[in-house]
Amino acid sequence: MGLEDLKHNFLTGSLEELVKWARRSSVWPATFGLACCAIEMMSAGAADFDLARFGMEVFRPSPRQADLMIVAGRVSQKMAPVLRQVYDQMVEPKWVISMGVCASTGGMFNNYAIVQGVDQIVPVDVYAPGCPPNPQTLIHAILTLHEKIRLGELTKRRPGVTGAGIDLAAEPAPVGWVAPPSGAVRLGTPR
Amino acid sequence: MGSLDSYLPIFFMIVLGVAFAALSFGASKLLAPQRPTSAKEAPYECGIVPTHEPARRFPVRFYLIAMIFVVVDIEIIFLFPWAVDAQSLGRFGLVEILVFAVSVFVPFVYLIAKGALDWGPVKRVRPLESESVRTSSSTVRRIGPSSGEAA
Amino acid sequence: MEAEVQSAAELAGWTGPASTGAGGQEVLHVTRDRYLEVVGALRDNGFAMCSDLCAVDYLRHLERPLPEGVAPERFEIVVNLLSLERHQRIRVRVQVPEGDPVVPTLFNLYPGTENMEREAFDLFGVRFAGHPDHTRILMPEDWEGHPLRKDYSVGRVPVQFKEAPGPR
Amino acid sequence: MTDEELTAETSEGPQELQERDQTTPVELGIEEGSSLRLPEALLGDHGDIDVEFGADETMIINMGPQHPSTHGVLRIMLELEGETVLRSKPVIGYLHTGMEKTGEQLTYVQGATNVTRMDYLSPLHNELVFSLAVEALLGIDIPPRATWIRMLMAELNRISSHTMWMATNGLDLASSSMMIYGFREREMVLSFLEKTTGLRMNHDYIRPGGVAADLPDGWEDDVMAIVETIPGRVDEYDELLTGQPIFKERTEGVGLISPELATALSVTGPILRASGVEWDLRRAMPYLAYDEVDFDVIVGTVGDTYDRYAVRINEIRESCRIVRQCVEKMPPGDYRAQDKKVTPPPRARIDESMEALIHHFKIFTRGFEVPPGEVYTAIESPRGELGCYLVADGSNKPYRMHIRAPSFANLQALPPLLRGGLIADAVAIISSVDPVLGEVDR
Repeated sequence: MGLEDLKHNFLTGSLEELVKWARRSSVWPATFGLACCAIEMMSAGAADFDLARFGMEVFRPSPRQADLMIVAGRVSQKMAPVLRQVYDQMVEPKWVISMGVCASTGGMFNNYAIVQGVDQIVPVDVYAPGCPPNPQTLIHAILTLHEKIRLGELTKRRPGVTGAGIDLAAEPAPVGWVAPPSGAVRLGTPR
Repeated sequence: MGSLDSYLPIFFMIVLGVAFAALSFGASKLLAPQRPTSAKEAPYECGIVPTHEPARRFPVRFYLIAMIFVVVDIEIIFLFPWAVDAQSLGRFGLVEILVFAVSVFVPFVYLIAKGALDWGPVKRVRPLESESVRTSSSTVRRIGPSSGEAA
Repeated sequence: MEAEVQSAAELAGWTGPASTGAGGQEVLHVTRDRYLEVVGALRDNGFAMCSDLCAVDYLRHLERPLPEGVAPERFEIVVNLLSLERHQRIRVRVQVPEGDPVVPTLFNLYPGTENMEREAFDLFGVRFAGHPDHTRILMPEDWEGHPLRKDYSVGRVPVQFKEAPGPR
Repeated sequence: MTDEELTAETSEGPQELQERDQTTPVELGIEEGSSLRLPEALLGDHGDIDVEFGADETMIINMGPQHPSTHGVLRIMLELEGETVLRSKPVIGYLHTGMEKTGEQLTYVQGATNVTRMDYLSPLHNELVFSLAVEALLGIDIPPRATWIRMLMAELNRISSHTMWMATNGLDLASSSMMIYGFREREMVLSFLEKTTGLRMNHDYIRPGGVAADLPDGWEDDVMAIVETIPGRVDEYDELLTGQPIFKERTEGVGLISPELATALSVTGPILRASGVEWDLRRAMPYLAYDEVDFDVIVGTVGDTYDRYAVRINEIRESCRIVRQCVEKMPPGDYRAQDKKVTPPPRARIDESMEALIHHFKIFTRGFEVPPGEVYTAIESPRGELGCYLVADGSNKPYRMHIRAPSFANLQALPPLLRGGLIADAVAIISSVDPVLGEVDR
């Protein structure tokens, strides 16, 4: 019954802007550090690159208090269900940054052990390239996500009027990039 | 009305408190998307779906700690009214509150003496009690190239 | 430091084939039945730490350089022992036939090998008789097959590029 | 997705810690012994932990893969009686990347890129051990300048790895200012590594046959700048942590390990040295040019978490001493072996001579062939003995490349260390073992 169900009109416009501004300027990441990218994520969080400038200074370990899951590192077959479970336990609105090529497409490990791209498990909003992406690249990805939240719309649009960005009702499909296979399936270990 | 307006600040404090609480709950109910799923209700165990639900029987020490807390907490609540007009109560008030505080403090000391609070690790080994001041350079020895066995 | 470094073979009383790997390291090629006895003897003679235990699948490289008198088998267990006093390393290699890939466990001599043996079982399928906790360690529990075997495919996902004209 | 399927997804069955009543008496005996996973022969002091507990009195809980203080995706199943840890079992494999299988698909020239992603806190050490193994098999020797450059970079990597450990250890023991200081120092070292190798991590700088590129000119003052400021900063950490009563209360007497137990569990590195065993591969079995450099091996006395902290903080100072001597004694000359078969020709000569172009092309596509044989080389990484067992079958790809990861063995010492401590001590002990899950799961 929240704001999402109201029809978009002039009254909800400014309230929407306020809510989107509030959401994007205090996105708290969940510590989901897996491999080498996690070290770069920590360096981004530390003093030199300082994610706190973007309202993300605290990495919440529990998914209940996190809005953004940065998948930092290679996702192994054994880790896939755990990743999906943590994603499910995160509270809406939630976003996913797939940090590094191993998370985005399996990277250099095209073998039996690595899930070739985390978008097979969770819908991904922003892909950060690099192996590991240095902190500037990660901050660029975070700013892209902020941009995406700013352009996205909150209230329902009349069918046909598709504002750029995410429609929270459906699984968020990224804009412009090749959309990942929709309906992220629950990945058990392959038979 | 004279005596009533001295209660005005307290009244505003209550109104402000309730308003703030109502605003935050209302805003989150209104603005946050409500999509409850079974996973969100499940207990969070570091990403693992727990196979067996958490143990029902908690060790008794947890309750002990809770009881000690309740006793000391009530003592603080009694201090509030005394603190409001401590000036007018004067010396008599002071002695009275001291007696009350001592009467709560004595059982607390007894509890500590009985070891209710220190249920620390059983296997904690207290090494070298004598040389208690260990620094990062005193607790290590250095083996230079000469004294070491030449390979 | 004692003057001459006895060769590990005499320490272990092993008279069978021995060779020296690259870098001048001593290697004993032990048969499966005398495996525990030799490693035990080495352990009593100062080889206090077993630094590494790994398995190798020689399916596609059977005719490898082996001293005479050693029948090359498909699997091979390589144990690296280390003596802290003598600063000496020794490698014990045991041939394990493909038919019954079973080797006695070193757990009672070197408890450090417990996880290493579980990994060798998990990735190669070599069983360790008498191991206290004989389960997989790296792969998910319901994983079929042993990935590091040479006949196990790499599991590459063919990479499709939009314009790539198909596999050449 | 019914609940059973949901549970089945993340449960690892027999790999997990079983309930008390489902554990066989033998297994329980091993686990109940004062140190887990140890046969009776090596049982140390039993500690006064009463062992008979009813089935439902204890609670088995997951300190799981996604946990702020398990340094990556390590999952430890703890059996608790209130706050005291009775039994524990690390469940690993959540970062298994099949690197040893990938290693068999890459040529020797490309092998370093795969190996360097195992221990991502000291990537240069992985490349070093792989390159030493390949060179031992090839039988080539590299020019002295390459050896000294390798030693300089490896020690700088040790400094960055230990400052990273100081940071995360401080954060685990609730001193977040230590986290900020630690990363500030690490950035200094990383900026020099980026300047030399081109990348902050996963450098692929140390390759079989020498190093990828010479040191940038003016590198002496960069390195001297690092080596002059870091000891001063380490004294700051000393002041911040060593005398602090809270830090001492959290670490003194916690996670004790005896030298025999450490050796039996094949634990190496700062944990082994902290327990009193003088074993540092740089001193005992010197590789590169460590015998021409004088430094102290730091050995602890008690063997608890406080000693491991003291060993690591002093090792940073020793590494600074080694780096200082590397700067003084850096020999001139070429930075990689001039053997045409193994190392590519310098970039400039490619435009001039056709033969150089052919060699360059051949090395970077087919790589070089290594004669059949097997070798085990080991170096002292910040976490312990990092070994590489390489089997070559004469082709241009390694037949079998097994990396002996120090953290894999050190993790086995966790159950005996955790036993009898509080959960808060478990956090301190896991951080003092300093596991890097990239190299544990490979």
